[in-house]
Amino acid sequence: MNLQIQSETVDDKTIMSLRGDVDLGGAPELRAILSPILESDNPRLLIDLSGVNFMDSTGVGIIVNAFNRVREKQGAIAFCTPTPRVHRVLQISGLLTKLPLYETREAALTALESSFHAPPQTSEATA
Amino acid sequence: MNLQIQSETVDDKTIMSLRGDVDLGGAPELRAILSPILESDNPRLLIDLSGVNFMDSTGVGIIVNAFNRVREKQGAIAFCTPTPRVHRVLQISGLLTKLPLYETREAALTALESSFHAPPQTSEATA
Amino acid sequence: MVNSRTQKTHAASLPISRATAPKPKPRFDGSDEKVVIQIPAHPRYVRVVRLAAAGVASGLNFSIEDVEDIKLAVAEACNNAILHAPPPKSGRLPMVTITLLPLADRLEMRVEDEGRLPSSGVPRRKTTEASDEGALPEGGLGLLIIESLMDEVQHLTGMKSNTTLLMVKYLRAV
Amino acid sequence: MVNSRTQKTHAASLPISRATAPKPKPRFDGSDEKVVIQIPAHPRYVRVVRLAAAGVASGLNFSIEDVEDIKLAVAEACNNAILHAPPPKSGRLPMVTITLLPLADRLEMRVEDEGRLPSSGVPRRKTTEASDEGALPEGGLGLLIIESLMDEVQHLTGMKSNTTLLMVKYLRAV
Ligand SMILES: Nc1ncnc2c1ncn2[C@@H]1O[C@H](COP(=O)(O)OP(=O)(O)O)[C@@H](O)[C@H]1O
Ligand SMILES: Nc1ncnc2c1ncn2[C@@H]1O[C@H](COP(=O)(O)OP(=O)(O)O)[C@@H](O)[C@H]1O
Repeated sequence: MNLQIQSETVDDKTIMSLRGDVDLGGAPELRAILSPILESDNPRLLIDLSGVNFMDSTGVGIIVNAFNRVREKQGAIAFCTPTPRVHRVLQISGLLTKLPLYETREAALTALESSFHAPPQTSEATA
Repeated sequence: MNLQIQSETVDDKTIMSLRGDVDLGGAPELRAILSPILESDNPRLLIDLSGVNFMDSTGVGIIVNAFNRVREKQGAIAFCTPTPRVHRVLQISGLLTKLPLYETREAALTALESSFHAPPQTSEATA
Repeated sequence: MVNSRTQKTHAASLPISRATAPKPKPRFDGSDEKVVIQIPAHPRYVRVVRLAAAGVASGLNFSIEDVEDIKLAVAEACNNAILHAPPPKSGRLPMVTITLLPLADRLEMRVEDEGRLPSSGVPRRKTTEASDEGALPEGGLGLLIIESLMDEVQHLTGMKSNTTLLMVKYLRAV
Repeated sequence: MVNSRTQKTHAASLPISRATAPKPKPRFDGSDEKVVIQIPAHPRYVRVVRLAAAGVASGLNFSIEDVEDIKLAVAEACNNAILHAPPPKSGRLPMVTITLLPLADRLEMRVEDEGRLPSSGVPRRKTTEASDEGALPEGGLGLLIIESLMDEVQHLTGMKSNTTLLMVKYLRAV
């Protein structure tokens, strides 16, 4: 299924839900929708991955890019509810423990509230 | 999904459930499993189509052949719970009103009990 | 509703309803994007074609029902190509070639085998009526189904000893 | 469990572990059945290849997880082929050719494009470690993923100006 992106703003946070294929074909649209958020002053972003049935390295690259840019801007970012396929590709990419990824949307929102940038779990010691 | 055939005998009836693709590839197996039933003296057969996600003209041909042979033998045959795709291919083939096809397994079993061969709905007038 | 669809059926012998005269390869001009699939002439590969055709058709935004119809039509065409393919040469199955051409307003599909059509033409069934004895006809359904599902259907027999079935399905105006 | 799988990774530069020396086309002997798919070098056709590969792989009785891994690997290979394909010639996209060879104990997949590998070889990423500034690396993941998922991976560069990636996935003994 082609990538479908749904975006809503709650208080100061953007909650973006991805559905379908997060792949090379969907990349331009996803980058375009992320771009103004990532360029904003204090980006606070939750990306819900529960509808993603396929993600390739292009999709992983976009997620990592969003993480890096939000970090630069001292914003906050979290990802939630990965499907087994997303879990797998992040794991293979060695990113499972490096990204702020949460099992539930609630946990991700809580993390987003309590940090001005969401540190990756494993970097807490070095933060 | 490759064709999966499950068959059980209840009293004097054979209840056969088909799952997956009823197509050219699955035809030899289905014909082989049907053959002894259709050669028996007084075949009483229910074919449950609820698990069929694809049926092509080969599958339709096998169903029609079973119907014809049971009819010759004065047996009884019924089909039940067609998926939308099975419904569509039978309709296109002009067979929807000519085969003893029932919405529920119960209705098909009742029809099977009450007839020694299941007449197609439209041939009742000429029977 | 579905009865009205079957009225769109065109006889396989009718020329395609286009301004230009139908030629063996009327529409595959070079600028178009096509997907070509080659499978060994064996039933186990028909599903691969069905899946690929579904991918191309859903990319064109056909409805889910239309995508299913397209899968069935291409499967029937592959079945015929496989059933009428020449025997294996030195243990190697002949190939069936499927070309999928997604266009702005339609999907064109070609299924080409290495066999020949009967010189008498394609023997056709015109009916699914029961015989006098009440038996229903069991075969000859493949082309009937293809013609019910597709908007245009045509057999192309080239100079090479092969048979191509051309099928066209239009996107419905919304 | 999944960590143990990634240990199966082979470097792309390693020769395939076979008795005979690896040659550009080591395994496609004539008696084998192969499925060939050609797509225009455009991202919208990768899904068609994924679906077709899933059809061939599930026909070989790979597990559902393995089928998903095979889809991802072939998609990554197609992505690279598309990204590194030469520019369109007279408005026509170059083609990418995918060959799927189902064998008794394995699936072989080849993805061939009309582009060239960098003469310096493939620049590779060996790590997903964060930089000193804490930023995570964003690119160079494609081949890493392919090598994690497939049992054997090899770049073949033929005499023609094209690049072929050969990937092999074995069925697990049950
Ligand atoms: N690709 C083909 N090559 C040669 N003959 C074909 C081909 N497709 C169809 N035919 C001919 O058309 C007849 C009708 O085909 P079809 O409607 O699919 O019914 P059937 O169930 O008999 O195959 C076939 O029996 C065959 O003689
Ligand atoms: N089919 C190909 N043709 C030419 N170069 C390729 C091909 N596949 C990979 N490469 C080279 O290998 C590099 C690494 O590829 P990959 O691991 O997929 O990462 P990336 O995300 O940078 O594409 C690419 O940047 C490119 O230089």
